[in-house]
Amino acid sequence: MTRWGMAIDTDRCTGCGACAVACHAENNIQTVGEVEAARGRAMHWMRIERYYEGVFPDVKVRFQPVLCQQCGHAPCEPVCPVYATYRTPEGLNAMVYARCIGTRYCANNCPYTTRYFNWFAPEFDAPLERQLNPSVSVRPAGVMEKCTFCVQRIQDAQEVAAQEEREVRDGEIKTACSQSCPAQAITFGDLDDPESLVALLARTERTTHLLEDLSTEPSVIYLRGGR
Amino acid sequence: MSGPAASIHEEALVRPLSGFRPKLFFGSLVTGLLVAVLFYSWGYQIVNDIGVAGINRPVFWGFYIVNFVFWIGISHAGTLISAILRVTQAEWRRPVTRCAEAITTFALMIGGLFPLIHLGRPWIFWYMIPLPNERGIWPNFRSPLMWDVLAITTYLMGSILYLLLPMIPDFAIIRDKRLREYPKGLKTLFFRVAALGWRGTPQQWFSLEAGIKAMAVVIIPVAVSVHTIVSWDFAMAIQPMWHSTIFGPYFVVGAIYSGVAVLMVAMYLLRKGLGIHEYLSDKVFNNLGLMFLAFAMLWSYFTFAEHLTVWYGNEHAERAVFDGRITGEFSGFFWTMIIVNTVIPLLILPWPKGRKPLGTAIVGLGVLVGMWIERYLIVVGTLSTPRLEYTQGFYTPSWVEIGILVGSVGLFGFLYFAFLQLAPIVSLWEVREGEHLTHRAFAAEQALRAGREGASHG
Amino acid sequence: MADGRLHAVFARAADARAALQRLGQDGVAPENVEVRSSVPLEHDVVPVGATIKSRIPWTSLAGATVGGTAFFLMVKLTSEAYPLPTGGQPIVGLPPAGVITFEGVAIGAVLTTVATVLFECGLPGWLKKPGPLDHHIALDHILVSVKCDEGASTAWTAHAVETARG
Amino acid sequence: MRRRDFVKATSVAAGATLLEGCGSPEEQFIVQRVRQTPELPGESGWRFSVCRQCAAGCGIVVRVVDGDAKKIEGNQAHPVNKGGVCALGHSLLQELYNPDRILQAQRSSGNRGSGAFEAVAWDDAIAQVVSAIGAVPADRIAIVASDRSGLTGALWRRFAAALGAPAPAFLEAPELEVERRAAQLALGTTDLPYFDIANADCVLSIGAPILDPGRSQVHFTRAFADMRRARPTRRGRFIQAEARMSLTAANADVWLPVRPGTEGVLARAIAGHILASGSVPADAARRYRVLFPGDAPSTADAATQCDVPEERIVAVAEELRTAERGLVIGGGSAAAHSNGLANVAAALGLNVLLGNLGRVGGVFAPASLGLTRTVEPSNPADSPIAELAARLRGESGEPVELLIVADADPVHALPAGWGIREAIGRVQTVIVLSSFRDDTALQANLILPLATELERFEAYESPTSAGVAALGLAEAVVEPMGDGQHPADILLAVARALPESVASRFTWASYEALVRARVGEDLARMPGSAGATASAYLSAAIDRGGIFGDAAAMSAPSGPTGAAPELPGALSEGGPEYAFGLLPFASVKNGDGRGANRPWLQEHPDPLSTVMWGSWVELSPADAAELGIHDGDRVRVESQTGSVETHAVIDPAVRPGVVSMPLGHGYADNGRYAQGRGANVMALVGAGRVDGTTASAWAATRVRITRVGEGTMVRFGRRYEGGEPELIPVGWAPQQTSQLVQIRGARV
Amino acid sequence: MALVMVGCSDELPPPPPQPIAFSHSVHIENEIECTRCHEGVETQAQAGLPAMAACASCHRRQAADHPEVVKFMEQYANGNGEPMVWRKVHVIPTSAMVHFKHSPHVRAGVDCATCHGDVGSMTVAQQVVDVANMGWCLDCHREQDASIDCMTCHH
Repeated sequence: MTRWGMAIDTDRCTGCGACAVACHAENNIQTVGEVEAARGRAMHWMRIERYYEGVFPDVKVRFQPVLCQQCGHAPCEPVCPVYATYRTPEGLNAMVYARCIGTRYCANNCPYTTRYFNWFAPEFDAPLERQLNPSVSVRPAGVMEKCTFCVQRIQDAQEVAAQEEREVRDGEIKTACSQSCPAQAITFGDLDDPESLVALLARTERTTHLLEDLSTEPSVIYLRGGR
Repeated sequence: MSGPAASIHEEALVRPLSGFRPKLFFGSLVTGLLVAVLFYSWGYQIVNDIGVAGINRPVFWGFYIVNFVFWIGISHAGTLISAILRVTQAEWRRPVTRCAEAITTFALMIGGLFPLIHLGRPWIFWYMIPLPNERGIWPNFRSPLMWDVLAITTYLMGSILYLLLPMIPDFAIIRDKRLREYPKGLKTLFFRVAALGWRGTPQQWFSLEAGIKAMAVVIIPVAVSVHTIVSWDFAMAIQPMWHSTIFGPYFVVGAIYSGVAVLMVAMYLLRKGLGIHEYLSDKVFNNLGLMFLAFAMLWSYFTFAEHLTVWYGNEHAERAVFDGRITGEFSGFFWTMIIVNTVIPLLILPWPKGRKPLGTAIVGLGVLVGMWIERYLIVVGTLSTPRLEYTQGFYTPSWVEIGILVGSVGLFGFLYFAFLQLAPIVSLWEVREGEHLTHRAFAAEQALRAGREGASHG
Repeated sequence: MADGRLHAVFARAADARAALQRLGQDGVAPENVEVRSSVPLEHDVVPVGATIKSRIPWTSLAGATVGGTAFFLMVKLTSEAYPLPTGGQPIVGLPPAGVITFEGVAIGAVLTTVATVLFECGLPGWLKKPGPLDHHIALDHILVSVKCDEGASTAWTAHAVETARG
Repeated sequence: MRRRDFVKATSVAAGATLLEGCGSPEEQFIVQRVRQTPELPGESGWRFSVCRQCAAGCGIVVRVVDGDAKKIEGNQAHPVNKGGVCALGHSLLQELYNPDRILQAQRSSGNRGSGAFEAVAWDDAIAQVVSAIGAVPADRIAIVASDRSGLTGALWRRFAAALGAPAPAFLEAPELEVERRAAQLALGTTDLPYFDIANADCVLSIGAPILDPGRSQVHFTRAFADMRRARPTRRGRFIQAEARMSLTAANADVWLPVRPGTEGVLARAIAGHILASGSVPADAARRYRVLFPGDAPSTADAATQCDVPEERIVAVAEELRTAERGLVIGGGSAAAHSNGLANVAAALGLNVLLGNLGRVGGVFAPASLGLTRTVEPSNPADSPIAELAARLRGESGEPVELLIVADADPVHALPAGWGIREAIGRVQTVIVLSSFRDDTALQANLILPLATELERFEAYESPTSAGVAALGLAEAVVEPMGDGQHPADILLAVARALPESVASRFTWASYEALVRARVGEDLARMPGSAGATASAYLSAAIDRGGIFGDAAAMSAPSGPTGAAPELPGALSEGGPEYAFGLLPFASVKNGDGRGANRPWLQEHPDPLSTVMWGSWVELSPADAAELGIHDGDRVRVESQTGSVETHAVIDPAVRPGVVSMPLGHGYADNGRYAQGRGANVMALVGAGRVDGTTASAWAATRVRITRVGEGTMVRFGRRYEGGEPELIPVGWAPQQTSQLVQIRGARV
Repeated sequence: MALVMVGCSDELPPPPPQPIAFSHSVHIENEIECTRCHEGVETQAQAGLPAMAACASCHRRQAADHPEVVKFMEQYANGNGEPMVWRKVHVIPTSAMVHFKHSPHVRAGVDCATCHGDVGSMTVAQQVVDVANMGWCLDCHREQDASIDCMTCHH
């Protein structure tokens, strides 16, 4: 079996945010504009959370990239009344836009607040729409969306592997965020493949999860800093 | 010529059913305008997308769900209360049941509207209905929202039938009256149809009463389940101060509390507006006032227990929500709620003088506001303080949401005014039955006394 | 009377009871006697020989059973007929099925109860014609009407009723 | 069913009307293209290109589907970015497809500066440039260009020389001039040296904003991450001495928030401490004394001057001294005070003491392919941009009658104290090569649009940031959207139309021809060219995205060449009523303004303030409380030079007495996403220069701040409310815990 | 609402008007393989159309006087590089947010005719199967034991 997972090295991450823009470019995420952003409706499937620690001059900044944790026990899944979100056999927390009726219950129930809602239909001022990724749907108004672990890239890689009659190789699939990360802080791969880099990282003693105590069993692993 | 129990007071009950009544007309007009506001706002939202509402991230639910919970809570006014009273055979229930059950039915209809209003894509709401389809997909029965759909459908169906069933004999009474007075009137035809050809034979009465009794027994657990399930919408989510085992009973108590409150207000208005003091007497207010007091205490107890555990547990995320209520952003709301829901009722209701109609109505109005605030605190208070503090948000309702809230109140009033013109607001036959029972009891007592006297003399 | 019925109006239940007993003594078949009132009467104000009974708690229970079973099956079986991939999680667990079964029980009970009431009452019965004295019922009188087949018996029955009223 | 049908259905309340919506599925079309393309319809093609969004010149790969560019990723082989891309690089696509991009040449119609333009044919526009050049004496022409170190820059130098005009001025980050000068003094390199951060054990950065945009963010981010985590046994430490909590400081293991302008004192005191410890070889000490003959200030003195506890200075000095591979870098705001040259020289000089010149994890001499050699005229001296400003103001030199600005926005980027904005209006003819109506283009008589790097042949040699020579080389990736061309191609077209004396010096048919010719001429010097023909070598280079040198060629810098200026105290503009030192900075949001008209970047939260869609000024909680300012309020920021209004961000990591504002906001036009959004911090910066150089001392302005009223600031993250504990959801380094950590925030 | 569900899948749309009366049957009769023109079908999501240049290379000689070919060559030669715009015959509405890929279907041995009908015998390409009907897709996926995971197609 395959279980897609991601390891994020917080000691490498510098919080530059390249991943967030890469995600916008790859996944046709709409930019909502100043007015809507002021109402808290900006969408960043991948966001860099910034926390301050301490008092000046001993103040420290911590960056925490947060995306959908693709939980093994996702609180968002059971609450959807129409099965628009569910767990796929490959361990992805799927979001089916066409099925979504917009109860927004899943977003309420996400402890990581990583689900984003299309309050209005996206607008792309011409010719910006020429950039849109043809492999990803443009979501209409009233639909929930979130990080998909770049499922279109996973599928494309699996398709290429199938055409070449082989298995998908570790490192062959890179999500948009992990590809662009200047610090190479993001590693994507199959957690069920003991040989994969992400599984290797998952076994290190630096491994930790976000809000571990909720036992959501995230597929995103954070490697904490320090020596 | 008048029957033994068809007292002169019945005229006040039957009067609104015919002719032009300025008060009712004016009331319908005003509330009708508010209904227009409701549908304009909703239509505007459908055409321009859900984004015109003030909800945002992370406060994905706002006024609509607050209103939903509020109205579903209100709906516990009638069916549950009247069922409890019927099952316990409280005699003073007779003038109360009808107007309470009507509240239930209308509040449920409005409450049931809100999940639809709050959908992002309401035009495909039927994805929630288990219709066999070629897509191979099915509603997710794990979702508390699906439980809601089922529970509210059940409760609404039950409530409508529970309201209509006892109305059949009353429609028949009015039909019989009107057939003589205005045999050709349109309204007469309405009552003929509504009475379903009720004749009032002993078998019919027997079946009807048996049916009502059975439904009263069924409807009580349904009502409890409805608000429990509404509470589970929240309690099943792992959000701070939602994920609480106490939520089921807490919501049920809150629902009945707000239900009694709205009943007090409605009864006060009916008594004043229709002049039916003989039916909605001080005694009724006093008795319901006692029930009101009981629920005020129960609700306050639950509220205290809910907050005490959070405070004592001191879990960070929960504590953030708690602090927001007690001292933070929402403290104004919270303390207003405590004043109108706990302080004022507990100051006024224990005293017999406080349980006069005006007193209970004032308390009721306050509790209505307070219970709305309670739901606001639960929905918005928690959502705006998520576990990852970075994503903390805020919420300001838009005119659309306010329009829909005001409009929903208007719709309730409008339906109620319409109801007043279509059915007697106090169950005629039940009151008559009560008087018969009194007479019978009196006669039996007389006979007994007579017998004893005879015996002692003999 | 034109429709072959004779109506009598009573103000007190005791009078109506007496009239009914008289009718019974006179051998009028219970199905030819109809008692109507705007409130439920005591159980003895019925045509002599008529039996009054309801199947209600039992039909309600049956309805509840059927409703509960139906909903349980809908959840368990039908959702297995739509096997959506859920990554190994149950499509519907037992506790949610319980909640839904409960609602099914309630909905079945309510619907069958109402259906039973309507059936036992013979409702809707819009076709039955109103009688000339129906408005008395609205005034909380008790109406006893007797179906009369022949002229002779009509006169005889009228007499009987008169006597009772007297 | 669509929404409209639903509305209809609910209004009519009849099911029958619903059917209408289903009968006709929306029409869709298939386009049959005219000619064969390398990819099949709908197939993704990945093409190499070079990112020119900042001076770093990363190698990129562009996904092209049906002729449209869809996504930018990094070229793994390119030594600058090694596969990474920054936020600005991704948003290049939104420059390519920007709705407000200028696609045709524009001529000012109506008053200049009014923003009214009309389209002109491309050839007419070139003819107009030619006639404008012919109409003025050559010494009254001024040229502002970008790409100082590259081939395009060399072409501009040649162009100016051929015309007989003064040498072109190059617009770049002003502190670079200071850093180059300091590197020359302290390390003996002609250009910026290369710092091998990835292999260092302890890096002290004196203000160098290596993780912030503008330098080579992607390269240094990777180096920084590798320093920490690429080696199994050692994790490098990073110490940032900077007045502002920049993105670099935020990631540092230690942050020394020194008083602005005292960075050099810190560096000198550390040097003194290391020298006093006796562990420095005599030779290194002697070489250091060439740079700084005088005695270093004591750590106690430095502690007072820098406002940093002495023990922390000593700890840093000790850590640096004992580290196996210590490294010191300098620049950024430290270079932008009046004493900036001394600051940076003091920082770089420390490397001499640490003995890391030419060592792994140390300092290396810059590397270059040297392609510009024969393009440049014999005298490569540039006009300092400050000198050009003086000419424009009419204060020195020949007055300017024709100003040519190529791919630069000096009106926006230069300090208001230099008066360019006013002076440019007095220039008779202004010709701007730009794709957007930025602040300079708005003043133009003629705008010649540029092709983005995706639409043109591109060759760009990265400055020294990668340590090895790296020439990105790529053909056009997509069809051009409009008439725009590479600035070098425009230059060549103009030159060819000029009289023979000029035209004869520009014989290349195009920029591409020039690059191919130059590589061919120097083939023997090119890395890995043994045995290859020029055309085969070039096509192989294009197939991998460029010509990349190898690390073996890295060489050590020679060491100090002369005495650095002794450390004067930093001067700043503004009297005591201006209570705050102003530190402008480049945020990853808009960079230097290049990203301002891209929705992705406008909506991208700044990493620290999390502000979106606008500018802001960062204040410390203590200062804000004193001024009665709340987070998000509108405030007026005034200096002696100018005044702007913006929003206040209260930030617990700001040094009291210092405020900072991002660059790249406050455009008059520049497209719908940028227009009128935020305020330009350069409007506040005065005319001061860094002593010993011509660079602007942009960190030397003092400002005062007053509250204007409540405002709505657009923020992604939670605002800082002061005094509250922040819950960090997972454990980080210093706590060595995976438990939830509750930390008290700063008290206001 | 049940009406809606029944109502949609009733009739297939008529073949849309096309710029050129292209006949599949004539090309098949001349033994031109499907994949010669629809090159992407084995490796790509889209089967794709050949470039106009590819059509022209044959039709310079073949049937050069056929009125429709003349029309095509006119557009090719004098169209200023304007592409030919055809109407899609098999449309999955964008609101379904489906990403159909040809290559996995061809690899699984699904015959072209399964979805497209016997195009080889059609003079005008016409829809014979309602490809926008998800149930139809699913039936086949279930039969073939292919993925019925929603996200396989909807993402």
